[in-house]
Amino acid sequence: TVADKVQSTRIAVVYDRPNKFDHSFNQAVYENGVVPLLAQGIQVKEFEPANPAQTEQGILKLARRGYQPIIGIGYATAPAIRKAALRFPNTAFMIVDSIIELPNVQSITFDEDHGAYLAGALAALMSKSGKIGFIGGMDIPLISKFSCGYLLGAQSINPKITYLENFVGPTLNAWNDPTKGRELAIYQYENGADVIFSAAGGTGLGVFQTAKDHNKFAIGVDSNQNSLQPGAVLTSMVKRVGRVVFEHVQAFIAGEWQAGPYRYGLAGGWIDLARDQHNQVIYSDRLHGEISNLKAKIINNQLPDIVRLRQCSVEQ
Amino acid sequence: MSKAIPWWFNSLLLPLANVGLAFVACAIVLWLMGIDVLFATHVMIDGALGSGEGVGYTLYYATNFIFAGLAVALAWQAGLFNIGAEGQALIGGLGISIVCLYWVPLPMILLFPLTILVSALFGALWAFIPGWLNAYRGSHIVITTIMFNLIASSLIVYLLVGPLKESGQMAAVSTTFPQQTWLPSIENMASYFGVTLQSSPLNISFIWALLCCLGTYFYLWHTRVGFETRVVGLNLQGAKFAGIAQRRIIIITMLLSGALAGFIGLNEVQGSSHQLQVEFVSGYGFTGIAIALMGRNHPLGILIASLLFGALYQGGAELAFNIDSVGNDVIILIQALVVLFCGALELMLKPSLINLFRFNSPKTEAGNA
Amino acid sequence: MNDFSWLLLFDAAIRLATPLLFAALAGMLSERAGIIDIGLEGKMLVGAFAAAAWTSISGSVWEGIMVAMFCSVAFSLLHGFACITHKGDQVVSGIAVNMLALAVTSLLAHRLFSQGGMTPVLDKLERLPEVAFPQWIEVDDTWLSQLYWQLLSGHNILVYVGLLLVVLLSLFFKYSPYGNRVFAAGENPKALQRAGGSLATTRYAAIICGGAICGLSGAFLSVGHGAGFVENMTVGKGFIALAALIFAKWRPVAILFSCLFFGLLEALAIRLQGHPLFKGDGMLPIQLIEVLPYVLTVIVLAGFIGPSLAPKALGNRR
Amino acid sequence: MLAPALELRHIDKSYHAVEALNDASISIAPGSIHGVIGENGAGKSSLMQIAYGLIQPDSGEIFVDGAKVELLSPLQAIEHGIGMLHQKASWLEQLSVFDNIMLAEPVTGFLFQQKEKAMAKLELLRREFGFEFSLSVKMSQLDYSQRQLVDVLRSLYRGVRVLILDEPLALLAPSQADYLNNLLVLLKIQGISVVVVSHKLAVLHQLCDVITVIRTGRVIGCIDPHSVSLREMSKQMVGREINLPHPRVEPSKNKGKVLLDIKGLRVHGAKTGRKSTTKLLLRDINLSVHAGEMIALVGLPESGQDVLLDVLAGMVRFDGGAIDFLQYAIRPKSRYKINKARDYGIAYAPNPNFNIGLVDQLTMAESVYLGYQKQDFGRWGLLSGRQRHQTCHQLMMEWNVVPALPAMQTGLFSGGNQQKMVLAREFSHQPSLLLLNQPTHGVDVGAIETIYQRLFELREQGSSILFCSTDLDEVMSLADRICLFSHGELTEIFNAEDTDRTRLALSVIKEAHDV
Ligand SMILES: Nc1ncnc2c1ncn2[C@@H]1O[C@H](COP(=O)(O)OP(=O)(O)OP(=O)(O)O)[C@@H](O)[C@H]1O
Ligand SMILES: Nc1ncnc2c1ncn2[C@@H]1O[C@H](COP(=O)(O)OP(=O)(O)OP(=O)(O)O)[C@@H](O)[C@H]1O
Ligand SMILES: [Mg+2]
Ligand SMILES: [Mg+2]
Repeated sequence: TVADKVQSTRIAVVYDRPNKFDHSFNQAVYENGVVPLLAQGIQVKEFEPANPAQTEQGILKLARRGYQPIIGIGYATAPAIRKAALRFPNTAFMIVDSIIELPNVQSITFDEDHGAYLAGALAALMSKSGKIGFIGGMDIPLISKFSCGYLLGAQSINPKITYLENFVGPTLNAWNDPTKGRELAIYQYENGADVIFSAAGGTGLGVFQTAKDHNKFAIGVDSNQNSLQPGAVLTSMVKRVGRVVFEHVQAFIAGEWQAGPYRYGLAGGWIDLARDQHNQVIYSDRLHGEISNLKAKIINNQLPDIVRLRQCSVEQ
Repeated sequence: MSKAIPWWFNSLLLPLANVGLAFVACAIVLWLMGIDVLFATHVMIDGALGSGEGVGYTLYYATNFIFAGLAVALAWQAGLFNIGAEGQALIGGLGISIVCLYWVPLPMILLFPLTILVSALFGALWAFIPGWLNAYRGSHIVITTIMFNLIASSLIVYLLVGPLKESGQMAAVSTTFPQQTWLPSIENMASYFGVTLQSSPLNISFIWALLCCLGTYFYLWHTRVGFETRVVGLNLQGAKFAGIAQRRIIIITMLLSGALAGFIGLNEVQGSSHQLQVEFVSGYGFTGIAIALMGRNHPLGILIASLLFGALYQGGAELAFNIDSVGNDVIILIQALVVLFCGALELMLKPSLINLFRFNSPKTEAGNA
Repeated sequence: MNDFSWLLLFDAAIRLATPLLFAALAGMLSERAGIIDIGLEGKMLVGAFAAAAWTSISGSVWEGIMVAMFCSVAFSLLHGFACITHKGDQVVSGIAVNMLALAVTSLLAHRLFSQGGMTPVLDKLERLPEVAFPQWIEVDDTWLSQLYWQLLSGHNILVYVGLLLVVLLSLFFKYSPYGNRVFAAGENPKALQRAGGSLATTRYAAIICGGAICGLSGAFLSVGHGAGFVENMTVGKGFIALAALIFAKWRPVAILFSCLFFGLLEALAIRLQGHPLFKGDGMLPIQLIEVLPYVLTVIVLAGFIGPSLAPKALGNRR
Repeated sequence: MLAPALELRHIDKSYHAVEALNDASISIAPGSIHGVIGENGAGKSSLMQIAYGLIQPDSGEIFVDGAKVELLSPLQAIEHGIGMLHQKASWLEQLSVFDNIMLAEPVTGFLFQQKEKAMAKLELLRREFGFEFSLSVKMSQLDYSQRQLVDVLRSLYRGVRVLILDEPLALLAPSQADYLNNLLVLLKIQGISVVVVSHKLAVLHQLCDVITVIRTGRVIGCIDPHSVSLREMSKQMVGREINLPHPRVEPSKNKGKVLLDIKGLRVHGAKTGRKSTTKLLLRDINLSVHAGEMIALVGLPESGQDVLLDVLAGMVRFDGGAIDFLQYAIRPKSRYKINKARDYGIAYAPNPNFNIGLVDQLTMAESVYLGYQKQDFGRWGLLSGRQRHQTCHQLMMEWNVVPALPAMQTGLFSGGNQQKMVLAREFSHQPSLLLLNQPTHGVDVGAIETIYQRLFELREQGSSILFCSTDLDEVMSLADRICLFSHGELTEIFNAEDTDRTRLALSVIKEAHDV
């Protein structure tokens, strides 16, 4: 029966660095994925590796101990998942944000660029100065995908928009450096930007704070970060990773689990711009209406520059 | 009357007592956090040493520490504080990746020496510039090596999002190397001889690390250049009197130190992950400083300290894996306590132990500054 | 780059230099007394955490500052206990301090606030105020006014405290007998002891003061310039401060300039990222700008600074 | 009877392998001048450092003015009125004399007020004792003996009642001897007791009221110099007869060919600051040295004699003139360095005060290769540990170095024994030209006898020896010819037979006042 199945299901979640409470990606998995699963009575083994070797060791051990499915959160876990999947062909694996073409792996990716497109459009709608900013953690493909969509979105509203782009740095510290985030934000605001999209994990805190201090706006990423500086965080481009994880585990329990690539986008709200009590005032109904229109266009493939937008993810 | 201090006091009893003290401190911390100390101890020890896999991982981590520790210690012997093992290792790994990605058709018996050579060359190159600047321009090695760490990191990111990028990847990693370039793991080597071992990333570079220990010892204490290196490190006046070409020694030492650091890439890149990742060094270079100094800058000491730390890493990983309330911060805390008690406070117990055994001791010398 | 402004550049440089300045001054006190201070990073982190944590609990940022200094001093004392009292290796002890600080701050942050290693975000009143200068000069477009209002006025209070400290410390080393004593402890401890001074007392005093100053450095990050603590938020600034300290050859005023130099390079790199040369396809990679501060540092160091002579007894265990 | 000003009773002190002091007792009467003699490594310095609180005894008691005290640090010793001048002392060269003196002075009251008061008091003391340096000048500008006097001044400022002088060699130099005499008299008038540790037995014999003899860590007795002869004193100390002053080494009979020829040698001083006017350290030196000749270089400190040795050894570059040694032509442009010198067969034992001939942290077995690593490490640069150990042990036995432990750290040997090792090393390479700077500084009389004997043997084999010494007795016992230096010039060359000690001393001092 289903209840038995739930009882006997032991799944494992392997988080990305820095940790599961990063107010961002990992936390989304925890709050909207792991917590409901636990509530359901499913055993969830959580694992936060400290270095790549540990990731691999841990995932192999999880596989050996019979956890199923084993869910790797974030591209950093991909090499280890691939190795484990090869060695344990009868165990189900899931990888988020990366594609592994193996018969026992589900690869889950998101159309971040579409969300970023909406964020860009919103930023352009909000911007009085005709300047918007983007702060990325490291200059890696994933972040380029964000920035690409964001710029296109903004240009769709205001073709002459000025675009400022900064990256935090070349080491893992880039995701964890609010001081630098603040400095970058100050630079962009001082140069006239009035909305900044921060795709840099914990570094974003510095960006939000600066937005608040300068009475400007910032846009959060991955999780709903609206509450971090209410009134300054215009919206957050949320990626409902947690829900995806939850749904996929449900499918697994129901015996409907299928390997292969899964792609989630705006349709179904897997990627969205968050609107709640913290930002309802600034992210007004009018704006919300416009963004919803745009969203519908993307979903229905009616966007004039859809070709260019597609290239954002192809290019990478 | 009291007895003279026997040899085993300083080289066995005291270190063991320090390790013991460190574990007591760790136990107290765990207990304060409401963790079952006995169970935790069991998990750690069993995890690090209780299974073939555990031992494999312990030795695998130890390999990195040996290379890093030797690199730091060698430079230290010449009075150079090389904080740059981190960057030198990165560049060494880069060299290996280039060989493995573009130079495949070689049998392992040739490829391994080649990658050893290339990682040494690349690591040495990265240490050469700070070394040269120190020797000829007087630039302080601490600053230049810190800067070169950061530069190395940027360089690797640049290459990994550009020329070496694997298509379709969201992360900054290179393409996985072809399988024939992977270093043979100890597991595979053993199975060749009919012995089955549990799987772990432990590979042949561990043996190379042991050889490096031996080589470093021999170099420092039995060759002329090694002797000159130590004199330069101890006393510049003395070095001048002895007619030692100080600049030459500085450069040679930094080259060797960088080469040793570069070998970390053998274990990590060619031996374990089989692809170049941005952060594959993940702090080994810095931990190497502690390893080197805890091992008193002596290869044997470094070997022991590396094994201790390898066990700590692996045991810690097991602990974090098996006990949910133990996170990585707890593991770092345990490591910190070990560094503190076995390294920084290594002499704390000495007076009381001397008293305990009623050994004849020189009283503390207030004056000998 | 069209809106490039020198004033804003220097403004940013000052902001970026301040945490380095405090840490480097702290390191100077300790290293002048002969104690290598690799632990700056850790003490900064402790200061940052303590300031943010206490402020968010008590609501008083001034108390937070005191607690930050206090906690940072506690770590200094640990360092001193290991390498002054027990004559342990100073570098190892410093590394232990760094590791311990990283672990303890993140552990406490998780346990106290359950916000994933962060303290709650502090609002404006819970942060150190910015100081506006008196209206001596009218606000207009003249360069003098701009200089006064943009560059000099309106910084966080700790910026001015840092400048004051530079002055105090250089006076201390120039004129005070205690300054000579600290100098002697790092240069020739034997002479100090033979003259009847206590090496241990001198060194402890120096590292305690250093600890307090280093606490301010962390506090600037979390309750001055920033608004809360994030795990490992110092991200290597302690080591950059160490570099700045060596760069300045362990002299207070030179430290001010070397920190400004580092701050300026970083501010410049931020601004260059927006430069057309570095945008779009086929242009120079962004990583080139990221390394610019580091490369320039090495070039300046090799080209203009010359050999740096550390305090002679730096690192001596006895 | 008055209680002794300072008394140490039954002091034991051992280092890991070495028993430095064994039941040693010494008692310093108030207002007396007390000598302490003993062989190298006898434990004199250890005893004195215990009295100054620098090191703590394993057991034993210390009394000041009859009251038992505990001296855990120099500060406590200073508070009890004990002051000490260390032989291998070092100072903060970058600070002024005043700052050096006030280094550890407790701060009372306002800074400037205190400074003014202290200045006044020090100025008074300085005048009273006739010290000729200014208080505001930088320490680095004073010469060695003046620096030692700065320490004396500090002790006086702090109200010293027992002043320990551990081998104040510079002060004991002939040119300063009168000065020291006056100083001691002045101190005595003030009721200050003085303890002098030295190997200059003759000087002690003259100055002291009583002399304590230490041998291998034990006090073997007190001597009243008025009733005991110098020869008897040295016998007590070494345990065998020693002729004092050391008898003249036989002058060389057959002068060989010219080995070393120096013509018009000129050395500029290092550029100091921005001033481009550099002092000439050596000007226009002409000297030829024959094989089998022993030549002394004398003069007041810093007159250029040390520089000449350094130039010949390749430690300092010269700017003009020519040096011809054997078949080698050495010119300012030829890259002449100390390894070249060693290749040519020139050996150099630097001034032991400067502590550069050995590396303290190496073991003695390694220190023995310092400078000769090229020659001694084999073709592949390898040398086995055992071989090193044996070579070193053999040298230790030959030169009577105690303790004869090659594995012991160099820095732990007593100063005199370190110097013996330096000489042993340089001699063992059979140099054609041997350069010595203060070869017997801090070396005991017994060892001096051996050293002289070795020098004699080396010379007999046809090597030449050039040495600097402030000890004119030594110069008279050793030299064939004596070169007098003054302000960087070689002013006069004496034939040893044609002069005597008094005349020499007069010339040295005269030169100084002439210019
Ligand atoms: N810290 C130490 N460790 C080991 N041995 C020591 C130490 N200090 C001194 N010694 C030894 O103690 C003995 C006494 O040394 P001390 O310096 O007192 O001799 P000394 O009488 O002053 O000799 P010298 O005339 O050469 O100065 C020597 O054998 C010396 O090697
Ligand atoms: N830091 C030290 N550790 C161990 N032994 C030392 C140390 N410093 C000095 N010694 C030993 O203690 C003794 C006294 O050393 P010090 O530097 O006071 O020389 P000194 O006694 O003034 O000169 P000399 O030994 O030539 O008479 C020496 O024998 C030396 O070997
Ligand atoms: Mg002595
Ligand atoms: Mg001595």
